[in-house]
Amino acid sequence: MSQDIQKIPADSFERVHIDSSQAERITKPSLSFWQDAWLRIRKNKAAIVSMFILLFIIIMSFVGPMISPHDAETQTLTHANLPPKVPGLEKLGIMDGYGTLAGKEVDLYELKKVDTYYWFGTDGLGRDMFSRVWKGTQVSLFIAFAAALIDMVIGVAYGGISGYYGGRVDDIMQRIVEILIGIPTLVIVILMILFMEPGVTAIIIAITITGWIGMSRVVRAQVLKYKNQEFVLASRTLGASNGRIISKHILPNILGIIIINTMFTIPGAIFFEAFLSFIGLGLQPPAASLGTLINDGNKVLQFQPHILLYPSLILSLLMIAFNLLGDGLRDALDPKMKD
Amino acid sequence: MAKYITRRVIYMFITFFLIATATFFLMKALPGSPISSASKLSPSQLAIVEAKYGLDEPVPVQYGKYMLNLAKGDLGNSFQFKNASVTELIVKRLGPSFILGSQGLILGVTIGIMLGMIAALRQNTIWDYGSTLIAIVGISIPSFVFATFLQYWLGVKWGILPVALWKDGWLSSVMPSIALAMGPLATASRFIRTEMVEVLSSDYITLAKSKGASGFEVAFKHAFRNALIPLVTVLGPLAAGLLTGSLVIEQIFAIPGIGEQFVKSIMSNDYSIIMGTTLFFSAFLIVVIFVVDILYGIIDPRIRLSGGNN
Amino acid sequence: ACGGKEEGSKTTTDEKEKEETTTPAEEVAADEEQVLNLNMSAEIPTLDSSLVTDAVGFDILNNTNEGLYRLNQENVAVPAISDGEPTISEDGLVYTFKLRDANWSDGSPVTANDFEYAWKRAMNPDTASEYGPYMMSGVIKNATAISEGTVEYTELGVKALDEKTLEVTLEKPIPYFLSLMSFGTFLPLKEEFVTAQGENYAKNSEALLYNGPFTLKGWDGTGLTWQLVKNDQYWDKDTVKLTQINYDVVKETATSVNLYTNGEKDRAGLTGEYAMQYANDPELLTEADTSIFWFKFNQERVGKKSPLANKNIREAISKAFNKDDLASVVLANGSMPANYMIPKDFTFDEDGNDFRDVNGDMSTFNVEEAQAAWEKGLKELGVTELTLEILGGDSDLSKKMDEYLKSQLETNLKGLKITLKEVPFSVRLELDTSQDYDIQVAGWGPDFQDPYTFLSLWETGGGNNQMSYSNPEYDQLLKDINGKLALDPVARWEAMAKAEKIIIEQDFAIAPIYQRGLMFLVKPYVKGVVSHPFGGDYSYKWAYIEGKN
Amino acid sequence: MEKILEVKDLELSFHTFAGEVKAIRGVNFDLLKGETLAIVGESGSGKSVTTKSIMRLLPEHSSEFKNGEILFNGKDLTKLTDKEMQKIRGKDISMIFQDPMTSLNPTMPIGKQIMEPILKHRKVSKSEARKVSIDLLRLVGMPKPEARMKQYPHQFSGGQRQRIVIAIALACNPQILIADEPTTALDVTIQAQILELMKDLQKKIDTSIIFITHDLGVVANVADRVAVMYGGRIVEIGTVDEIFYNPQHPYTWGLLSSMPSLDTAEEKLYAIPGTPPDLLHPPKGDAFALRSDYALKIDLEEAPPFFKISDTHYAATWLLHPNAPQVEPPVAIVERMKKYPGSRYYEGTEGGAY
Amino acid sequence: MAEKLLEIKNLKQYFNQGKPNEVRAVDDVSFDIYKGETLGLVGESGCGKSTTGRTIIRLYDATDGEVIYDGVNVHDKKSKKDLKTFNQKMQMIFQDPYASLNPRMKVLDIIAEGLDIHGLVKNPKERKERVVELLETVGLNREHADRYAHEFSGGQRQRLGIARALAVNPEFIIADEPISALDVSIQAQVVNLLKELQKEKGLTYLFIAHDLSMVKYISDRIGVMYFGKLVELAPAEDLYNNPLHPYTQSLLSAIPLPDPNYERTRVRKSYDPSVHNYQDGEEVTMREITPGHFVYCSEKEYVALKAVSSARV
Ligand SMILES: Nc1ncnc2c1ncn2[C@@H]1O[C@H](COP(=O)(O)OP(=O)(O)OP(=O)(O)O)[C@@H](O)[C@H]1O
Ligand SMILES: Nc1ncnc2c1ncn2[C@@H]1O[C@H](COP(=O)(O)OP(=O)(O)OP(=O)(O)O)[C@@H](O)[C@H]1O
Ligand SMILES: [Mg+2]
Ligand SMILES: [Mg+2]
Repeated sequence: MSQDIQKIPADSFERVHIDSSQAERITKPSLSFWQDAWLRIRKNKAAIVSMFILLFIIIMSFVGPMISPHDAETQTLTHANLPPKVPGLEKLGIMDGYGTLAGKEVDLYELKKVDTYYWFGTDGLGRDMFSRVWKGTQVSLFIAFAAALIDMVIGVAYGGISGYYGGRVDDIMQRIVEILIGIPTLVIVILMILFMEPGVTAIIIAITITGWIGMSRVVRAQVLKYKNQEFVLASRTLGASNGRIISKHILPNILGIIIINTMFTIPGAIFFEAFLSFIGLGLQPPAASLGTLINDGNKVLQFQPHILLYPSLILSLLMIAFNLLGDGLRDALDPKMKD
Repeated sequence: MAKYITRRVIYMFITFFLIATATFFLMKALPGSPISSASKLSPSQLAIVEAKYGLDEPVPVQYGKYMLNLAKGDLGNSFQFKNASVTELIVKRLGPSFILGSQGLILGVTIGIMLGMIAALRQNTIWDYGSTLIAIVGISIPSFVFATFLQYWLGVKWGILPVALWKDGWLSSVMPSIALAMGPLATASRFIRTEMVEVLSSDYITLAKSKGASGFEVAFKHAFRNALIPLVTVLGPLAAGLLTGSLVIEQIFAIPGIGEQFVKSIMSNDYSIIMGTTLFFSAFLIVVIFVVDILYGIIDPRIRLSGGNN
Repeated sequence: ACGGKEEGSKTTTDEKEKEETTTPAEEVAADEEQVLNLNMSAEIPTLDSSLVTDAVGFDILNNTNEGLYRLNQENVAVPAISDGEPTISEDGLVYTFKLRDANWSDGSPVTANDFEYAWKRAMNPDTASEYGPYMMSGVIKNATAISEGTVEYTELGVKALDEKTLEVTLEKPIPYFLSLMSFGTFLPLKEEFVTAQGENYAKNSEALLYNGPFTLKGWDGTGLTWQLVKNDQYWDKDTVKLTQINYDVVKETATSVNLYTNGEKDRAGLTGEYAMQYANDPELLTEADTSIFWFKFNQERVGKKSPLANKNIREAISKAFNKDDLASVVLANGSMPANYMIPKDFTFDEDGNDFRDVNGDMSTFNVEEAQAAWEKGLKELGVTELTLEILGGDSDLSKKMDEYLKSQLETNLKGLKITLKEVPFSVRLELDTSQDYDIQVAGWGPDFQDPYTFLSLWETGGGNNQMSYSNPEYDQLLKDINGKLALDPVARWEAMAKAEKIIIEQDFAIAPIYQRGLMFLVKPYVKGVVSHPFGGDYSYKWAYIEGKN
Repeated sequence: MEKILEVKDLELSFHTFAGEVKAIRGVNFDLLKGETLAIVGESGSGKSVTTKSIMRLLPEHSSEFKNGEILFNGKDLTKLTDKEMQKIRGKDISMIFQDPMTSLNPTMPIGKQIMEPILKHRKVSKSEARKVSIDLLRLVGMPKPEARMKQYPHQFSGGQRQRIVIAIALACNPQILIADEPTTALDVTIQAQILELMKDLQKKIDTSIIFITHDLGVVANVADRVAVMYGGRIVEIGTVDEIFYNPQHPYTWGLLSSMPSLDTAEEKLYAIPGTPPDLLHPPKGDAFALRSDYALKIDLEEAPPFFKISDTHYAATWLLHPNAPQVEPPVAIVERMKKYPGSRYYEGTEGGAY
Repeated sequence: MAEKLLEIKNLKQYFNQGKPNEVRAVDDVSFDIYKGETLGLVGESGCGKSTTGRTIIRLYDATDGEVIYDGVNVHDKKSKKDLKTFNQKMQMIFQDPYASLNPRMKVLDIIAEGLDIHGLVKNPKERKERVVELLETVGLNREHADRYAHEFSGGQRQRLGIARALAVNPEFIIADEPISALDVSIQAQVVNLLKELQKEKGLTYLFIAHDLSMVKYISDRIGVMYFGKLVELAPAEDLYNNPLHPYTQSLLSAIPLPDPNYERTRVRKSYDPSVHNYQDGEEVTMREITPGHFVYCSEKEYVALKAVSSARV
């Protein structure tokens, strides 16, 4: 080493002037919060896969009924209770139209002289399960998104007002929430459904009737945290109005958490709808949702598993995907986890 | 502390009163009549039957009477069970529901905590993914589907456990408890995992490690209790969630519980039972939330003492 | 002392066990345990015979108690507590029953007063019985007046002449009166016991008395489980072979099938979904029920004339759906397509001919006729499209059926749009009462063994009409059937046939859909269970187990 | 004096979401028995990582030892198993952290927390351990220690909590005590108490202390020797007087002169421009060059080696190369140097140059 | 040092007033701030420094007392417009460089917020130019305008905070521990900048800190707070050389300085509030001992202090 040092040419020791503004340079590319979050999310394989699954399911829920040769409503009683049969796959011995009849394995398509294919089989009224499952998915997703949206709007507004205005307002609003929490959600939901005309709207309203409380609490806590952050105080010393502070400073910062929370509300709503179907308070036929389909399928689980299988599969996929995506978003959007 | 408890108790009563009022009027607004053979009766006969249940009086009077009776602990008579009072009915049905609910909760939360701990301690390993998977499956399969599966496989196919009915003592409660446990299991494991990961990265855990504590000691002596605190806060909602489960699970396993009865009374417009059960559920939930809050203070010394100082 | 006591009690149980194993009764069927295990689909709401209104209650009462008459294995009402046929006055109004020697389960005799007390109790407004006035009005003397509150209930036309003689006075001659006597509402009650129990009466199996083939055990008033145990005080106890029937309430079909498969239960009701799988199963049993389901066409919705007031529209709808497919594929539970209102296998004339065979099919599925009527109807209404609501039940089965009917009607009748409204039974009743529906899927099960139980529904202004149907000719026929033709069976029979034709074929007031069938899995060793078209569903008096081991 | 700890060519990286963070890029120093070595340097320069790597407390899944050894009494700590390491932690080497508010377990009584290492490392009974704990609390100046054993951390003030943490660290009379910014979160008055306490205790149990801090005042107060870190390296190390009165590295100059002393009167403080280096992509050569007014051409190409100034004083800057031009340090530094006998600006009379 | 810019009279700020957890964060504090000066405020954590600053700028409504700015009481009820002009004249720089910049906004928008609120620019181009100008004032440059706060180091962020405050051309700036969270090597950047700006724009500062050497360096006068009270107020040099209140003495003696020789000899004094031994009814207020040097004391102490300091002089 010391020899090396001696060998260094003398001109290396010339002084150089370094532009100090150079030192202020930021080498990293400029990334907004969302771009950054996206980069993080992208590294989370589970979240990305979930996102694709969700995208696929959402697209299929619209496209599915169209690409099937059969539509969701037509009843062909002669084709009732057929197991799935898919061209191509049938040769592999799966989805080949075989099913149990009176305890025996038979080709039901042959038996019933059906020469078309039902990819997911048919139900007891001879309707194409493929179309029905996707239609049902569409309905379930609609219910879930609508419920989540309403939860979000009410929850954010309530929590926001309570947290932002604080003091007496907060006191009163929180006392109300304290009381609402004591109400068994399920019971109220069931009563509400009985009270209203049954249908999609009733279910959505019922789900949202207490659903927003969780969101409002999260939002309130966040608002309480942010409203005393120094950047908000700075804005106030600049003379910013409440509106400006809320829209420019608080909302953008809690948006992440709102989104995460919504991500977990959606599967909850889908699930709840399924539960309502089981106790007979679900949708009115012929409208079908994943819940009603699963409920129908659950009855014939032992011998026509396909009726349960596909809607449950999609329900599970939705649940898993929303949960994993929610987790991914939490990791990506929650500043606590930043390195 | 005493002041806090008094305040809470007052809220509990207000909540209960509001719920009772709301359910009462909601019930009155519900379509349909609780008298199942109404179509067979002549108007005069119908009037007699309605009078028997006090349905002939103006609604405010009915409300007043109901509230008075409620204060005495009398929930009225059932329309379905013509010889049973609602209070009796609830008391008789309480046992199985309570056993299933508490077993389900304990089982679910215990296993959930274990899974969550494993996942957090073995972060990003196959253990973590495995327990996450179990948790997700737990929340993504509807409990009625899960119960049907259990019944068919464990009961009919393998004959390990009774298929249904409330007859074989504790054995009868095993399958339904497992089915009920799935929800709490999932919630608990996810909660504990998140919380554990966070606690494990905190300063006092580093300090514990720097004292020479082993991984096991760190996890159980130091991290565990702290990670448990937030879980306690969701115990209330979890317990309430079990009611949801009990509705379907009791029906599937033909267990004489409250949930099962509730669904039936809804379908037959049995006002008194719906009201009685709703109030019972509410009271239960209110008390559970209260107990959980107290428990929270016991587990977390910071809460306990600040409560005591005030 | 303590230890001695324990030992003592132990020996007693040992002795008991020994005794039991050597009872002569056990020896009779030593190789077969005469125990039946059954599922019920609902709890027992009450066993107070004045208050019972539901199938489960009537079913249990039918096996634990006995009235003047009982339906026998051929479903013919035969004397039970009544010692032989009663004497009937010339004008058919006064029946005098002699009672046989029979005991209550507490060993006391069943007396004529028990009947008088029970019937009057059912009419007593304090009892607030629903079925009492319903079954007795127009039948027993003064019943109608009592239920309207103009006469005291003590004036009811029933009187114990002595311990063993009961005199019943009717309001008018009732041809099917004796079959009524097998109905649960007319069971006797022991006054002394009921009054002694007071509030507590019928609260549980101990607070009841039994005079039938079995006594009830282990029922706590609301529970999901109970047992019937052979009644040693029953007068005909030698006929009864079963020693015990174990009941459990299981509401989920899947669960009850699983219990059956597992051998824990000897019978399981099936829903249509299971039909295909058990189609060739020797244990599958299909049984016709006497309930009929139909479309009620509401001609005046909430005071406003509805399109269904048009006969052609009603005719079109009546003929526009395939009942055969509905019964065999959609319901698939043993139900039969119904082109009639009076069920099959329900009532028979003097020669044993089924009413059904006499009156034949009406209003069958026929798309051409339906469409022709539809065109005509639409023209008369001056519209090209119609939207009608079908009001139905909320059970899974009725939902599925409604879906099918909707699709059938919409396919076969151009311009018809059907909306479905599915509500719980109680709500449907309310909508029915307020006539707030277009088409209702409703059904009726008979309360006594006579076509009149169905025909009387459509009387102008009747409590069950609720669809503004009115036809004077029909009303007149009804009056005759229960009036001047009461004692002329043949003419009466013809009149009833004519009435059915008016409702279904002439006026299309209702459109029959199906006659309910029931499907069961029953273990082959279960023998001699009798099912009944009305009243209690089953009798186990003659049932026994054979070949189980 | 005896070397108790030697850190040789330590290199360590973190694998993060954004890539490899080369947090430690060749650190060498040793610790003598009974001395206090202060490590100063700006945030992110690697002070904590260095000490945590001695304790092996870095997250296992994301950190990686790339090179070097850490010899504790001749044993290489990097090679020990977890079990062996657990025996050393808390017993031979213990640690105090920056934030007294978060470094105690909130749900465990403090008595239990103090007893934990005692029960773990000394073979004593519970009651014995309790007695030792109470003595420790008394030692760190906690009033009524018996009564306070059962209390929870939130019932103590910040200063008291830090005393408890110190008590825990001292429980087994460790040979080395690592204090990572133990007073940063505290008030000046409490800071002063804690510093005095630590010095007292050191005298009593004769442990060696590694003291990490930002605060040069604190360094001046506690340290025997000082190591200055920058960008994952030690850039200068020497006795406290050498570093404060005869600093050689431009970064040390910057540090010292950016702090006004009570009699600083110049209009403008000397400020180091710019921002610390990004360890994800560490610059070539001398990491400080880009912010230095004294940069040489070679700084941008090659990292400087340590040049010896005295037996105890080394600095890694090309300015010390014989071929390098003579530069004038900032005024404040010259002022300081004037007071130091060893420096070239020495104005006093006590002896001459080297 | 003639003109009073700000008079603080008997300012009180109680939190949770009337409740068991009442905190008297600022308890009857009075002082003046002169145009163009820097008034330093020191004291231990939680003594009410920040609260004083925040109450002055109306982030909190004062429990009692007056803040008179240019002859107008700031805490009076005012029209929106008056408030706006006031907001423009008085600005604040915050302690935490991480929490004081909105992480979801670009630097451009952060700095321009004041411009937008007060309508100081007419179009986006002017807005951008003004922001760039401000950035350059604090030693940053044009390209930083499009970045997000989290991309900056602590020192840079603090300078952004200053730029934001400067955007509205304030006269008076409250700097609440603007350097406490910064690295030593970076602190000087900020302090130099503040000094420079003061000279250029004639700004007045209330500089809150607990790092006494820095406070002394930057301030003309210094106030010492203890438990919500101002206990001593004096010109900087005077306070350091001749601290009169025992708390001030204790505080000064506790500060370690980067000078090993000094450290070896420094002796710490501790403060025991009971030395005052105030009697009931004794009036304890700020009293001027020597010109411009105020101490919170009783009449008795005043006499003693006066004697000591005159002896010194
Ligand atoms: N767990 C970790 N994962 C990734 N990078 C880390 C981790 N811990 C520290 N670093 C990085 O290593 C470098 C050195 O960090 P270190 O904590 O040693 O700094 P420090 O000198 O102690 O600073 P401070 O004065 O702020 O405590 C920093 O760039 C930091 O970002
Ligand atoms: N919003 C608030 N509600 C209740 N108490 C408060 C509030 N803000 C501050 N306090 C209390 O007022 C007292 C003074 O706080 P302040 O923040 O002014 O102190 P400080 O001197 O700035 O301290 P530091 O040096 O820690 O910043 C403290 O005891 C604090 O807990
Ligand atoms: Mg550090
Ligand atoms: Mg402050």
